Amino acid sequence: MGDTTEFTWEQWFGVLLLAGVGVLILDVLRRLVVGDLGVSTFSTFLWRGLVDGLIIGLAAVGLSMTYSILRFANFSHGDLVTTGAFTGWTAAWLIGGAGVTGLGSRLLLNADGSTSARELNLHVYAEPVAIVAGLVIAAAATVLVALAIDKLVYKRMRDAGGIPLLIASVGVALALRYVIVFFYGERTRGIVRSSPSIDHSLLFWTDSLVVHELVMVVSAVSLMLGLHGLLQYTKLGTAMRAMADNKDLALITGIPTERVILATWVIGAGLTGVAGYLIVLEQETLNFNTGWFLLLLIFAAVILGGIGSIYGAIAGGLIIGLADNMMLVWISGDLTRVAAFLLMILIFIFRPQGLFGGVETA
Amino acid sequence: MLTVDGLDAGYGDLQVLHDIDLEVDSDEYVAIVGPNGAGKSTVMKSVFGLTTYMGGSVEFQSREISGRRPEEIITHSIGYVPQNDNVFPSLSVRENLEMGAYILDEVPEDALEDVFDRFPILRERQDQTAGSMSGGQQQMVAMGRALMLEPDLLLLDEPSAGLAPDLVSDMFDRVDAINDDGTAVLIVEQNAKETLGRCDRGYVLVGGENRYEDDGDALLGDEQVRRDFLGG
Amino acid sequence: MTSDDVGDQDESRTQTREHEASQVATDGGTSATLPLETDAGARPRWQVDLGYIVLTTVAIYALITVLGLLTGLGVGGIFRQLQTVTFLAAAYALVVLALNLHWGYTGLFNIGVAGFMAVGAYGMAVLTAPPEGTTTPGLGLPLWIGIPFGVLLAGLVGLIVVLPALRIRADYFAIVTLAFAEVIRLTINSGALADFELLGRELGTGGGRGINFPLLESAIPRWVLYQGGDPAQGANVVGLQILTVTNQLGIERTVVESAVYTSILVVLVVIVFALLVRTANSPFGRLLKGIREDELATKSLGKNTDLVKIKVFVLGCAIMGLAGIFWQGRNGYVDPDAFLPIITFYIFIALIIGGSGSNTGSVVGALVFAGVLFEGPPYVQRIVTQQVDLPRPATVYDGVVALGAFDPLPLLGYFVGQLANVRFILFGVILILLMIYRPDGLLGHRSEPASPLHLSAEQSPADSRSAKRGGDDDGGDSSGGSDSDSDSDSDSAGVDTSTDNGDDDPLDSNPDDSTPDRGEPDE
Amino acid sequence: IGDEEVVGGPGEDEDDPADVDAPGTDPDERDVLLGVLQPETGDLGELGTPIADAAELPAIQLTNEGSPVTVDVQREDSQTESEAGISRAEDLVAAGYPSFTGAAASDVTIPVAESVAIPEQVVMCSPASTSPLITDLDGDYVFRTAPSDALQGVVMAEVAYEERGWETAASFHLNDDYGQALSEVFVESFEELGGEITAEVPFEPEQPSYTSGLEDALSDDPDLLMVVAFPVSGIQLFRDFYGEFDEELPVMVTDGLIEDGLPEDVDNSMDNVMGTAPAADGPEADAFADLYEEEYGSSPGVFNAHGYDASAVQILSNLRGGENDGATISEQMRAVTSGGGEPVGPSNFLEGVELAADGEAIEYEGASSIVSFDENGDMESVSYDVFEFEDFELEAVDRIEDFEP
Amino acid sequence: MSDIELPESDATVSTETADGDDRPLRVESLTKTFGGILAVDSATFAVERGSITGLIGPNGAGKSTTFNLITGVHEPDSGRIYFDGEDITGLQPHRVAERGLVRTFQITRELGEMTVLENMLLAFQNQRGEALWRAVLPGVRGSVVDQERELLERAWETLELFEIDHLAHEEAGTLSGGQRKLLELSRALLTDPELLLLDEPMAGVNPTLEGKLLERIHDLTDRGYTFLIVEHDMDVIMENCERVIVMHQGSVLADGPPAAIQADERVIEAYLGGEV
Ligand SMILES: Nc1ncnc2c1ncn2[C@@H]1O[C@H](COP(=O)(O)OP(=O)(O)OP(=O)(O)O)[C@@H](O)[C@H]1O
Ligand SMILES: Nc1ncnc2c1ncn2[C@@H]1O[C@H](COP(=O)(O)OP(=O)(O)OP(=O)(O)O)[C@@H](O)[C@H]1O
Ligand SMILES: [Mg+2]
Ligand SMILES: [Mg+2]
Repeated sequence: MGDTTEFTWEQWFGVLLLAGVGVLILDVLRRLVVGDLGVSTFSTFLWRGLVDGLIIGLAAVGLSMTYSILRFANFSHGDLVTTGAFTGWTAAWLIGGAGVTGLGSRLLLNADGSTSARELNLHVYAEPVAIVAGLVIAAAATVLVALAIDKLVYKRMRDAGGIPLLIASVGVALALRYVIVFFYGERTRGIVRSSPSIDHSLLFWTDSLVVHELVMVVSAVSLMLGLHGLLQYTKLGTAMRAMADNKDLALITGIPTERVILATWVIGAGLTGVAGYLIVLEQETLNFNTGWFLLLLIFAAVILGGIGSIYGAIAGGLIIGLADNMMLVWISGDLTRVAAFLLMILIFIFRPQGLFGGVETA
Repeated sequence: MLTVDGLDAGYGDLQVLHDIDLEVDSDEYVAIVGPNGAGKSTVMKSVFGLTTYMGGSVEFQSREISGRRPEEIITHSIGYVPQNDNVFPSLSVRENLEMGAYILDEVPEDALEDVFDRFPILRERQDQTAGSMSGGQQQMVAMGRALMLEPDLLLLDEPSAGLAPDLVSDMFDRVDAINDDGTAVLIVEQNAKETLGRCDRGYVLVGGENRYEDDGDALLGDEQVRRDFLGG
Repeated sequence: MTSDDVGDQDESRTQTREHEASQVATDGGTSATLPLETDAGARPRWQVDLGYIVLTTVAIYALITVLGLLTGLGVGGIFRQLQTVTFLAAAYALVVLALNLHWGYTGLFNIGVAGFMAVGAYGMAVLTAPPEGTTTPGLGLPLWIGIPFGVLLAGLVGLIVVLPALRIRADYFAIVTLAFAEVIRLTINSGALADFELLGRELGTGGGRGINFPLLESAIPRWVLYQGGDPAQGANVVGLQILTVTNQLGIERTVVESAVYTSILVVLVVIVFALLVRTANSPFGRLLKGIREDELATKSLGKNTDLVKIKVFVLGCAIMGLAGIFWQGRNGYVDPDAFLPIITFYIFIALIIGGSGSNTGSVVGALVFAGVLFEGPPYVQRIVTQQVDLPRPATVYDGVVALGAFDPLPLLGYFVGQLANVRFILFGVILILLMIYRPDGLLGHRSEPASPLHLSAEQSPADSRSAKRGGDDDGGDSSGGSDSDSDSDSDSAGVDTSTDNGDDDPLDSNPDDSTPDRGEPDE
Repeated sequence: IGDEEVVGGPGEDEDDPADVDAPGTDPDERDVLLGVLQPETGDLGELGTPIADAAELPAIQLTNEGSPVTVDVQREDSQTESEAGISRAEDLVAAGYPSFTGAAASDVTIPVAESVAIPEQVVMCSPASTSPLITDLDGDYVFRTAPSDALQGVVMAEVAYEERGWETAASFHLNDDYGQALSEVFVESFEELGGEITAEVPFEPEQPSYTSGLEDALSDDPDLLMVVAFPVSGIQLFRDFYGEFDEELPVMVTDGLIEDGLPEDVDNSMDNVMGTAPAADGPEADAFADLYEEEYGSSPGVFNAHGYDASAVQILSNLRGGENDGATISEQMRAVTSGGGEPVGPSNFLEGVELAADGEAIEYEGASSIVSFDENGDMESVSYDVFEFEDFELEAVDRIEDFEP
Repeated sequence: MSDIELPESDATVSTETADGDDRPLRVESLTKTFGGILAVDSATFAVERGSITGLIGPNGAGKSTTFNLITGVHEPDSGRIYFDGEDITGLQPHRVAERGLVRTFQITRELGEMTVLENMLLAFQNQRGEALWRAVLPGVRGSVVDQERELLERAWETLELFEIDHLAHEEAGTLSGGQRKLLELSRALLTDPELLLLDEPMAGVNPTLEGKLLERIHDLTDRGYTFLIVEHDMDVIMENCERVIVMHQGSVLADGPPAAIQADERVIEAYLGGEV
């Protein structure tokens, strides 16, 4: 009796959507066979879509976590990404470039344009210590910044609803971003040397792997898996979710809510800082807007995946990244973002709670 | 153990409790009854600093806790089942129960088993999210969570509401047993006859003020109390 | 003691509490900034609200005047400044009101405001841009077609957005609207629709180049001032009056035109404001609040919430479109960059400053945002740069190093050089402080009950009975000021109901008669 | 230059602009008012600040050199936003400034012109707006010392097809008015010359990567990649380019990417990249550069000379016209630049100012170009430099002089 | 199973309606699963006009879910719901309510930031001012105001009856647990329904007040209102209901007069426990 095969209209819509995606995939195959679409072009789009998706996803995980646990959409998240990037790379430049160039321009990541990553010869092989140290500092500094902000701002409005917090976070975003500008200036800079690459014969479409990209991808995936484990299988993770559900109840149940909030910021901001750092390692350039420009994509990923779901954030990021790149097969570059957003909206029609909404993955 | 003396409290600018006196000795079983909106739940919340403190004193185990922030008051020696919003809806049933024993390093398996034995449906549904349980089942989850530790004082705000009759009497038996084991109990109930019949002492709260205080049976016997508050 | 007594006691307690509560409210911070609150109970609500708006306007005008004088502006200059601020404030107020309808009242978290403004402005621009002689040709239709078209188009796009978004809740709804706004902006910006041919006529969005269209700021005032909208044909009746006066005052014609344009916008704001206040203070407004609070509960009371949401969303979007038209109408030019998402945030900030859920707050917020936050900082910067002349090192580092040599000037110079950026830091900090200390907006937590009656002054018939019966019992403290005020204020409620037959059984009084008949659908 | 056909003074029928009424100014009587409206923050903040500095320079120069003339300069920040730009322009008008140097971005310049300068009859002279759309605006109040992109696109096509002999090209351009306009003109001219465009791919600024876009643009193996971008996206773009694509492929960039430090930031010598940029090719370019360096301690950047010229011309017009009045200045703008008379420039600006104050005929010869406005307020002719990157250095290899479309 | 497909124009339905219809609500083979959980399992029952019918059963028996299915909050997997002889299966909640079938929620859903009075006023059906144009246009607004006065009067009466009139201007979110129940109930009454589904209306309500409310409910049934009440308080059920339906594990276990139910072995075992 329970096994009725009736579909609700949303499900029909979902089927339709999947069918649409299926048709597109078939069309890609057709084009590959016919020769409309070069294999290398296709593989570039695909690979780049995956990498962009991981970049977005990685940056999105921290937001998804603080979003669901602290219950507000943190618009300063993008600038925490930027904070991580600037602090981490400042550390890397200080360590990696010691003795090479003046302290002033290293400290401010070449704000005066008098040196360069080339002069410092900064890349993973040449300066592994500096790069790893930078990574650690990125996490630590971002955590400190986040905690300071929490203490100064959010802590004073713990009981305010999500919207006042959201607006306050817009204020934080502005302040943070322009503090960075105040010190580092507005110029875009190359931060590391071009990545070395490894020759191989593993993948059919390319015979060399970009090491920095590889580092980003591998760390991103392992970080996200690790975080999922942490939240899913530890008491702290459960306590975090409990607090997200009902803070007062958590309090009277004996969950130390302030400590949980602290832990949330530590993990969330740490991850965010690392994300910023790794994104820059892959992109190789940095600008005070780096995080802010990602923010809309990050939000799209988080919400598409379902707020609070780690897998969701990754899936959301990948969908956005892939759509943004793959759509080039059919449409012009100025409309791919439009297509990605429209796809997202369509997905909401049959999954109003996001892809993984309701299914708690973390 | 718990002494409330001349407590004034409320929400924001609004004073709800006026000069409330109340006492619970260790291993005592005390009930609060009264009309809707009398301030019964507010008394309980005030113990946890969840209301706006306006005057008077609250002492727990000889420690003054009035006017403190909830974080400072919380000890693992008070268990509390609030009246509304008393489960974590997106956590599974099992996780809800585990949260009850958060302060312990490990989940006390025997206590958990005990709860599961008491409410078998919870064992069956331990992986279902609490928010999707029926009203009564949620009430069981909330009770179960409070029982995960053996607190020195147990605050119960209308624990019988929404429970099926067999579970209601079961619940009362269980509370008796807990009380016999040395846990002090402060209970708010609209099921006043049953409660007053079992408790040591009872308070009648009206309009945020103490109205009567007596032995449970005495209150139950009082004609006026019966008519005004216990439904004849 | 009888149960009746218990009840009475309970009531008097409540009254006392209310009285105390209102006292605290009046003595609190609100009254310090906005003294009108003290006798809020005594005046009709609209007077109080108008008072707030007038007060804010006066304060902002005063501020601008003072700042203007400080930077050495003459009377004419200050008049221009005030006109600019008024224009901006009115333009903001129009959108903020629309957003308040969406978010403040109905809880529709629309963060795609910029997109709907874009639709309105572009709809108008494409229709009215001259068909020849510009890089982006339009249809060259008159404004009276172009403007309504833009408004309708914005409403229509609102409909398209809200239909799929009906089932989506708060945050998800927000991202959908934001995504739509970006879709709109990116589509306009793309080359795809930049120019195309439709029925043999060239037109398009112009892509990143944008569109030049007739400058509304002069075209519309000219219709008001001159015969046939053409200055060459001389002034019309209205124009004659205005122009004679302004001529005598020696005010330039362009300034008069701008002022007329701004006035028209202000009139629009007043109309929309009145409309929305009426909407809010009505059973329809109640539906909106109900949807905001709990849609399922509202549905279960037999309300077609979907339909209401559609209506409200479309209406709000149309108003946003109108605002977009008048806003860009001052430029005679639109391009996609005028509709970046940050614009939406500005509008949200304005709404929140005033206090969401309140139409009065919306207008106050718009005034403060445009007057203080938007126009204020440049003055400060101007004053500072007029006064000091400092070295300008390239980086902070140089400044700090100089500090080591006990020379603070380079650091200070760097700071001043960075003032433009520092302003954003300040902007952020102000926002944060506002949220911490005044989260309900400048007007504080306002309750504007959704009813055509002055609901919060309505009194229970039982109360009035008991007040008459036993005023002494209650004592002085419980018959609070608000009660007596409302007595004089709401003539009917108390009287009407006290004509009841003393029947204690209210539901006896024919439920079928006293409610509108179900069988006779009202819409 | 000074061609009778083209130039028509505002509302006058005279053929020679120098005949314009020139009451002159007694320097003791009044200050010359000049506004500067540049983006000191926002997207073009980095570009705008030095331009604003340069635009302020003539006034500073007069003070430093002890001229009796005082120029009161008010600097305003347009924030690279049209709303702020209009408001700041309104502020200038309110404070009585009859003319100003600005704005920079076309999407600010156009609204400011339409909404403030033209209706209020205030002269504006943009040193950096290159959009072809500005040509359409009222040539009596909207001037620019910057060349229209309509020219640069043509120059690029000619250099690419005729000089270098590349026959197929792909355009990869920023998706805004700058990129769209340049790409459009380039594509049109390139095809007109006989070349073939294999792809036209627009891109959004500041994206995580440009690899896919580049792949899309290059999938048909063109001889040349034409890139329109600013460093803020350009560094990333070239990083991605060198990461994945053929390092030898010739790339041509526009003035937006002609920047000394670019190869360092890209971490590549960029030997395959060349580009064009409007030349600061005025007769007095060096004099200006010296002045600038002396005052600000660094060498001038893009459009800085144009900024100086724009301000200088307005100051001269103001003095010669004798009033702080937009219409008067508008009349003088062509008179002081192409009316014959004593040549004036950065090197003898003090002298020029005095001549103008006396109502004498002068002809301004600028730092950026000869400076001569056509009937649209555009430059009558401009020169372009052709640059090549080589071994991390930027080198001017050629100059296309006095290019006229 | 085949009982998924019930003929739309069931003969019995039409005859019953023609008969003057003494059973406004009929539920047939209603089934609903959540994931793997069978919450309602082909439940079939009917409610008589002008009666108070009790719906009881152990926690998790599917009572609230049945309410949710009837009122369109959830859509049933299979089965049919008839109201006044018409098939209302799968209708939107507001359509169901418009027809006069209104429910209260077990876990109350007050509109927190609206005052109690606003909550009440929202409940009335077919208010003139709910049409946007009437709410706004100057000419017609008079009638809206007039109606509002009438409604207000009735709202006050009901508030008094439920002894929460002193809270009229409080925001509903600040009410105590019991007060919320009262608000929920009084709001539902104001929709002027034909049939009311009450989900544990008395849980948390003071017994004295409870007595008064029950009196009122009886009065209303005398006037033709029909009630279906979920309640765990057996005294309330047995003393006030004409008929009692017992659900167990999603399906209807028993259906009959209180006395019979109390005596039913299966019911005692499944639900009443040792109590009776
Ligand atoms: N959304 C849901 N998702 C999963 N299971 C659900 C959901 N809603 C209800 N259930 C399950 O369906 C069963 C019936 O629930 P229902 O709320 O109808 O019970 P009830 O009879 O009202 O019980 P109570 O007397 O405790 O209120 C329960 O086992 C419950 O756990
Ligand atoms: N959060 C709140 N903010 C403001 N007032 C509140 C709040 N919570 C409760 N009140 C008010 O305080 C009074 C007492 O509420 P309380 O919840 O203590 O009553 P109670 O005795 O528990 O009633 P019940 O039996 O109905 O649960 C009520 O009048 C209620 O309106
Ligand atoms: Mg209570
Ligand atoms: Mg239930």
